[in-house]
Amino acid sequence: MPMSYFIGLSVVMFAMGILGVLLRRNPLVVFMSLELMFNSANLLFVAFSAYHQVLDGQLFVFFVMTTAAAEVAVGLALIVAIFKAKRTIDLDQMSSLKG
Amino acid sequence: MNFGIHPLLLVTFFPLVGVLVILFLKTQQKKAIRWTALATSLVTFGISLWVLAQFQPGTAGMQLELRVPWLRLDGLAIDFYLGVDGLSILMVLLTALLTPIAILSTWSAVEDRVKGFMVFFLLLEVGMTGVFLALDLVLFYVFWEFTLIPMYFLIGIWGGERRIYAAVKFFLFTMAGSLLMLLAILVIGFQTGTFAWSDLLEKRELFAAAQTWLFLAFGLAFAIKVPMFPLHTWLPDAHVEAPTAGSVILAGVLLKMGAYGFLRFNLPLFPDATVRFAPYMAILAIIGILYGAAVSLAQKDMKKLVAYSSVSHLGFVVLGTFALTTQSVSGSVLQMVNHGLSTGALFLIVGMLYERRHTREMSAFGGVWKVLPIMGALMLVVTLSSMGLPGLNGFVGEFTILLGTFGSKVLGSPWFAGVATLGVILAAVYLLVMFEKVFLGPVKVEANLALKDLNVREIITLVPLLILIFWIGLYPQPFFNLINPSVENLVSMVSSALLAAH
Amino acid sequence: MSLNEIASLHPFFQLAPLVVFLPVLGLLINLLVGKRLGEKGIGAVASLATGGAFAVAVLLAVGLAQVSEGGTLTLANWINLGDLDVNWSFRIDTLSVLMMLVVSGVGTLIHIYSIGYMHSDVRHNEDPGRFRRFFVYLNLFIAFMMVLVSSDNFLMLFVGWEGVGLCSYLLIGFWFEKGADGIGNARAAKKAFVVNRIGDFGLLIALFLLFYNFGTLNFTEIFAQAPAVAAAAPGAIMAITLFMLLGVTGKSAQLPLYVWLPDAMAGPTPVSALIHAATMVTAGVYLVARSQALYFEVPAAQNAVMWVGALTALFAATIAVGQYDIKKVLAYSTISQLGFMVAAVGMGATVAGMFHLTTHAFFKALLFLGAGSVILGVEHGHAHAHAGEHGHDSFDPQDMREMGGLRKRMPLTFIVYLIGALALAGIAPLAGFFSKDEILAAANEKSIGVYVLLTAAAFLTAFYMGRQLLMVFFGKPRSGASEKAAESPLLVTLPLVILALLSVFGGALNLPGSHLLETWLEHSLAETAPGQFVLTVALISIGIALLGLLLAWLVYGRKPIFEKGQPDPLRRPLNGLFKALENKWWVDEFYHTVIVRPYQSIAKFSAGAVDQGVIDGVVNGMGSLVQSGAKAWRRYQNGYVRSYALTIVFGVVLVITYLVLR
Amino acid sequence: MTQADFYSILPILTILLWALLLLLADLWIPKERKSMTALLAAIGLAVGVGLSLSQIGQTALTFKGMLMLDSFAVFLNIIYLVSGILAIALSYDYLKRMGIERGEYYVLMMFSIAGMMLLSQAYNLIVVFLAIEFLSIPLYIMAGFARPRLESEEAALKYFLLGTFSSGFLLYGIALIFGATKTIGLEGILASLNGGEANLVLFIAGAALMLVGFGFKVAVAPFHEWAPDVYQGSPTPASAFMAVSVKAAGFAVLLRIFLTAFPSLAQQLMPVVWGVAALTMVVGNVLAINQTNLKRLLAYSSIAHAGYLMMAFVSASNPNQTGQAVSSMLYYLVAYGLTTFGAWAVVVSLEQAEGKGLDLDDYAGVGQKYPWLGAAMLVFMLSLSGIPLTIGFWGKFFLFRTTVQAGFTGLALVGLLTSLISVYYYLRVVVYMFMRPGEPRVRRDSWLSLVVVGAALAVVLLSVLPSRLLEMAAQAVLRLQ
Repeated sequence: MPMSYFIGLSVVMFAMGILGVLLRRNPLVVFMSLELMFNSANLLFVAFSAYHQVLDGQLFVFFVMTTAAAEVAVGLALIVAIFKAKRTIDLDQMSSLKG
Repeated sequence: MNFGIHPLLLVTFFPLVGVLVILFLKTQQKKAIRWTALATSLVTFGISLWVLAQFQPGTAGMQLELRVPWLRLDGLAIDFYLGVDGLSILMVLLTALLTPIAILSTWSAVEDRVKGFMVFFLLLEVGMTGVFLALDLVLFYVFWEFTLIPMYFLIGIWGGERRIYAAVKFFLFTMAGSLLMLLAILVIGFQTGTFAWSDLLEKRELFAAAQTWLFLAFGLAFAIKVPMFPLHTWLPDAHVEAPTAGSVILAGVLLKMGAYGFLRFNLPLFPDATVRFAPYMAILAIIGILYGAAVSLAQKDMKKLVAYSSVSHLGFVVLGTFALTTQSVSGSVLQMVNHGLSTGALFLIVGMLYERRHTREMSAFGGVWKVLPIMGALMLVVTLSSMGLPGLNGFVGEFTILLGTFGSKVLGSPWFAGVATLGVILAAVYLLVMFEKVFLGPVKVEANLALKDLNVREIITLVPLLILIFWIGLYPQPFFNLINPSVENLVSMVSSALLAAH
Repeated sequence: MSLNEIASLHPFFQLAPLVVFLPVLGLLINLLVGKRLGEKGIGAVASLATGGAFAVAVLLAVGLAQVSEGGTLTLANWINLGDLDVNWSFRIDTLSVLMMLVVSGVGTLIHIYSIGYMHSDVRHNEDPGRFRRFFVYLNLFIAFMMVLVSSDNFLMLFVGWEGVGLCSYLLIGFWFEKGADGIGNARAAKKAFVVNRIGDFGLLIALFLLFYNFGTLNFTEIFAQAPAVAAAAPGAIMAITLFMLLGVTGKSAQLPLYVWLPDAMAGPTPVSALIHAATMVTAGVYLVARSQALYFEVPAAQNAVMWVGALTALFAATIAVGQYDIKKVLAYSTISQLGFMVAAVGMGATVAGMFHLTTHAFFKALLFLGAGSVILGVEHGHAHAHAGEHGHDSFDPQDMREMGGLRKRMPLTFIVYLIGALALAGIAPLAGFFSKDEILAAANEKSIGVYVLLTAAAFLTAFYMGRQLLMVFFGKPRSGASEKAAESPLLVTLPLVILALLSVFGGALNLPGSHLLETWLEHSLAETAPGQFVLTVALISIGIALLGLLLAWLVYGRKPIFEKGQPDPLRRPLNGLFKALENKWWVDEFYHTVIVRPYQSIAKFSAGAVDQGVIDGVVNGMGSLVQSGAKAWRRYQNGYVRSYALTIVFGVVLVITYLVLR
Repeated sequence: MTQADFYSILPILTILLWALLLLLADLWIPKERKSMTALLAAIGLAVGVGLSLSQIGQTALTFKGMLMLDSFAVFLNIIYLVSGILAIALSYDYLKRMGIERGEYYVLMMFSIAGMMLLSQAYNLIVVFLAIEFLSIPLYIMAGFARPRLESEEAALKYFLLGTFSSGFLLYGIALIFGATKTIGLEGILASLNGGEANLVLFIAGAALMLVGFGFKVAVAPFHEWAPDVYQGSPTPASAFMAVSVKAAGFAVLLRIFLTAFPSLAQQLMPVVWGVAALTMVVGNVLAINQTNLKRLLAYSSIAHAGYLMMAFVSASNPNQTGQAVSSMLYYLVAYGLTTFGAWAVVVSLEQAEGKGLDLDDYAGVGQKYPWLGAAMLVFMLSLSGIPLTIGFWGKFFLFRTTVQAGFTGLALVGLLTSLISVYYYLRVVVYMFMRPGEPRVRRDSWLSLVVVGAALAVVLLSVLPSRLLEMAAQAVLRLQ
């Protein structure tokens, strides 16, 4: 398969991730969208790694996966904390700071 | 005589000694604070006289130079560079003279937060003296900007009702100009590798190509400060709101910084642009003269009137500067002093009236000469000086400016001086109207009958100014002897550009 | 020349600076210790100072009689700036010394007169403290006048020129809380100063032109170069002389700037006599006489001066006919007579002009002082007639309609006044006849038009003086005040008598045949046309004068007039014309509408709409623009995470698009 | 791992280990003695400063080219460490006052600092990514540290979501660059670019996306919108820490990557950076003028200053000016950092519980009642607006000088005009403090006062003798190219 297919798929994934972030109000879904963005990058890494015959890219993916996990941990903790205080996790309710 | 410290360094920074002492005094010790401030400023005045004693009147170049490297880094050379010549010596003396007078005028006018007031006032003196002595562009800029801060506080804290608006307007206006000047300074520094005035004179070919823009950038900063029409609207607001002492210094010294800036930097550094822009500057100056005079006439508030009259008077100074003849430029320098003296005195007297009646509306007065004979007489002298009556200082300045402008080759037409001379008529109109509305006629307001005439302290504040008003008016030659060599040098420097242009 | 050099010419010459310094000394003494001297002391110091100046002037004249070329004494280097080199010098020549003599001579008499006059005036106006101030001003005036006439260059002349203007301002506004609405006097003073400044503007421009065409402001150097410069740049000389003329019209109250002088009568009467009749207002005449060398180069300018003078002479004379204020009549008469002088110097009849200047100083001072005496008498009478009454009424001690019959109550004043009036009317052999005749003779030769104008003016002069005499001194008293009027004290009348004598014999100065003044002045003046005496002219002039007096008697002398609001007898026959005269041809109103009002409107408009509206509006507008921009922009910072993310995406798209499309 | 490798990360390791040990030790420190933790953390950072100082003048490429130790990195490391110490001085009393005193706070801060230090030494895109995440995640937590307060939690969530979002772009950018150059080491990338083997389209797209990622961290427009909200919601000392350190770290990595690895790209990216810089200066300054909440105001001010720093980044695209641009940026960072810390310290001392005491109105009368505090704040405000006799003036002076010399006079003009706007709102603070009467309530704490006075003195004194610091900044650059 030509490289452009991989790039194309990855771009579509990335765009879907962005749209998810922009359109969804549930932070859990937004998390997933963010993961989608990360994974589109991962896809690119892996594809390029294979294409260029260098391992750096695949190596990178491991690191990305771990950091993503760490981020999700923090994020979920935040959501729990907010839910405890506010009884809602609607993102659009989180707009008291503005101007 | 030598105190082991360079005289210019001493005259610039001596007020800091007073600041230090005042900082250690308690807020409640108002008397001690006042006396310390007064004593400091008087000593500074003494030092300025000592500088004058060391000054060689016949020399055109810089004297008593002090030049220490301040910052040296790859391609960057900033000096701590002070020096005095005929253009600045009188400005330094004026600053040193007006400061104690202004301080004395606050004796009973400022009761609130005296400590801060005096600290700011002495800091202001440091800044102003520094501006007149600094010969490194960066150092000049530092002092230039530094003067803003104390003045800002003087207006903002001790001012009238709309003081905050006035203070901020003052600050922003001046900043607007000086930021562009900073840009120009950077460009010059980049193109020559130095900021020192004397080096720049030699290397001015290096930035000759950019002269137009540099001239405009410097010019804007100075024009705002002067202030030239139509950049003047900060001035009435600042004056009306400022405390008396602030107005005295503002009109007496701060405005001169702009006119001085033209003379010190614009003319010698950008001679071609100067010659090119001279007619436009002159036109603006003339508009300022006539416009300021007309607007003054319509004012109801005395301070505002005097403030607009400054626009008119400083118009003469700028006109003389850009006429670029020996007479007109010398006249401009002298007129700067004159304006400092007479407008300073006007503000002092207006302040004294204000202290007595807590209003500056002219309609609240009328006929007070009868009640206040001494003040009336002094006001008369000052008013006449301001309108340029022969025998008093204002005439000497205005006459030499107009005479020089009339034959100016740079402007190339006697019309400039001709139209500007109309300002002499208009000045008589608005000043006499003010004098009439306040001092002449019958006493109409009951409260004015009980006014007390000047006390000894108030007379002492005015007398030095009056002495100089008469001295310069009757025998100006000693002053011209100080100014003229440097001016001739400057004019010949710029005229060579004019010759080259033709 | 230094002090030693000038002393070697003639020892008296070194005294010249005293003509300025004595009055200055006098004013300083009065200023510093005057309070302790008392009125007598103050008056004595001031009079002595001026008298001393007169003595010095006499000595200078003596010196000049021997060394007729005179000399120039340089006191100090005043301004030396590039090419501009101006000294404070005293020019001692016959012209300047003549002026000094007139100024200090008449001045001394008026000083003495003022001691008595002001004594009662300050009491009448309820501020005795101002007695000292008056004499300080008066001495200051003498000093400035001396600077004016003794200068050897145009700049110092200008210093004196404006200085006397200042004194005029101060003295017109001497009772600054009096006059119409309490502010009338102050307004009059301001008007005088401002109008004079307009003239000074012209003089200043003339100075600039002189400097750039001659390279100096020194009289001697300029006059020496005049022909050469005139050949090279005739336009320049033309401009110089015409701008100078503007200065002259200001100071010497000629058309169109004469308007300040009638108002200047607000000053105390001695001031009107000294400044606004005898001396200051003649400065313009002196200037033209002094600059004769320049005027000779441009006949057109000469004509302009001549016509201005002649027109003024007639114009002012017409107005004088319609006035009721005793001093206003004299004021317009002064303008008219100044017109004669200006016309004379314009014709080149400089000697005649100076001659008339001198004699006019005598008889007009006499008339004013006499009028002052009348006013004092009437005020005195008013005080007696209304003794015990309180509150200020609208009584005007200067209104001739309230006078009448004073001949009997103030006989001495009447006699001297009569002499003055006849001298002014030009009745031979009084002083005015000779000097006026000389002018008319010159005019007759130069231009018939001017001659006619001046003769007509002379006729009117006789007429309004006759009118005044009749209204004031003849008939029956028309008010309680004039009924109770009393003769003035000796201190007031003594100077009157001296002036009366001078008015009688002043003509001797330049009698046809002797030409004393002419031989005196020819040392200073470039050309002096030999004085003419044309018999026909003289006869016509006397005839016309008598005719004028006769007509006055016909109108005002035969039956009682001004009984209870009755209008002026001329009102009916002249109708609208007389109304115009009464209202001074509405010139003041015209100026008010055309110049004062528009300027005030411009000022208001500039201060309001332009300054606060446009200029400050732009400044503040920029401020509020940023402010409102900030406010609007803040709405995009809406607190929604998704919107923030959208902005980021937006930025990304922008960046990528730019990079791709580039 | 060689000894050189070890030595090059010694300060980082120390901080990390110290932080871990502190996390443990904190368990035994009683709740009312948490100042102990603060002190220990500060000591740890001070040790880090000492170790970093010992690295001055050294240059070493370690870990097989993954890390770079040079004076640039050392200079920045010291900035992070010192700002950490200052932040602790600000936090110690603040946390107690707000009732959120927990030991983890300091530990998190130390982790974050370790991440920043790693970032400044990173010479490989993996390290860059990891370091960025490493410094960010603790900050997300710190932002939400005033936990029961909703504002704090909201700030944390916003920061977290948007931070991760921007990390996505960064990551994608890195992936593209990897695709374009076959490598993720900076040296390799440079070689590949110079060798002309790289796919330029991919590369430029990748670089742009990376720029977005970093742009978010330093809060330049249009990636700035999180900053005001987060700075306002977070505990104030944490905001101060973010405003200074994160900004410095972001700029450090920007310089490092874009100047070391992508110099040939500078010309192509320059217009973008130009636009970003101008937009940032405008947005930051204009939006600040109506703010009444001091924290928010300072947040916008920090955005504006990011714009100024971007200016240096623009200038650096001129190869003749790169060195000067970098040194002036470093100088500006120091000037800005010092001043900003001072200003935030003043904010801390006026802040009351429940987010009170942050409004401009609460500052009325400070100048009169607490003249020294007022004077200090005055100095900070003047310094932030770039008025002479403050270090901020020199910062702007050098920055504008570089910009002018690099030929970007137009940008300098934008900078000057916007700094005129900035004068307005900085002065507004001064107006409230000195020209309006009021009864301000000020918290006195010796550490806080020390920071305020020390910063004020430094701001003024360093301006009188500006050379030394500038020389240091200049030396820090030498190894960069």
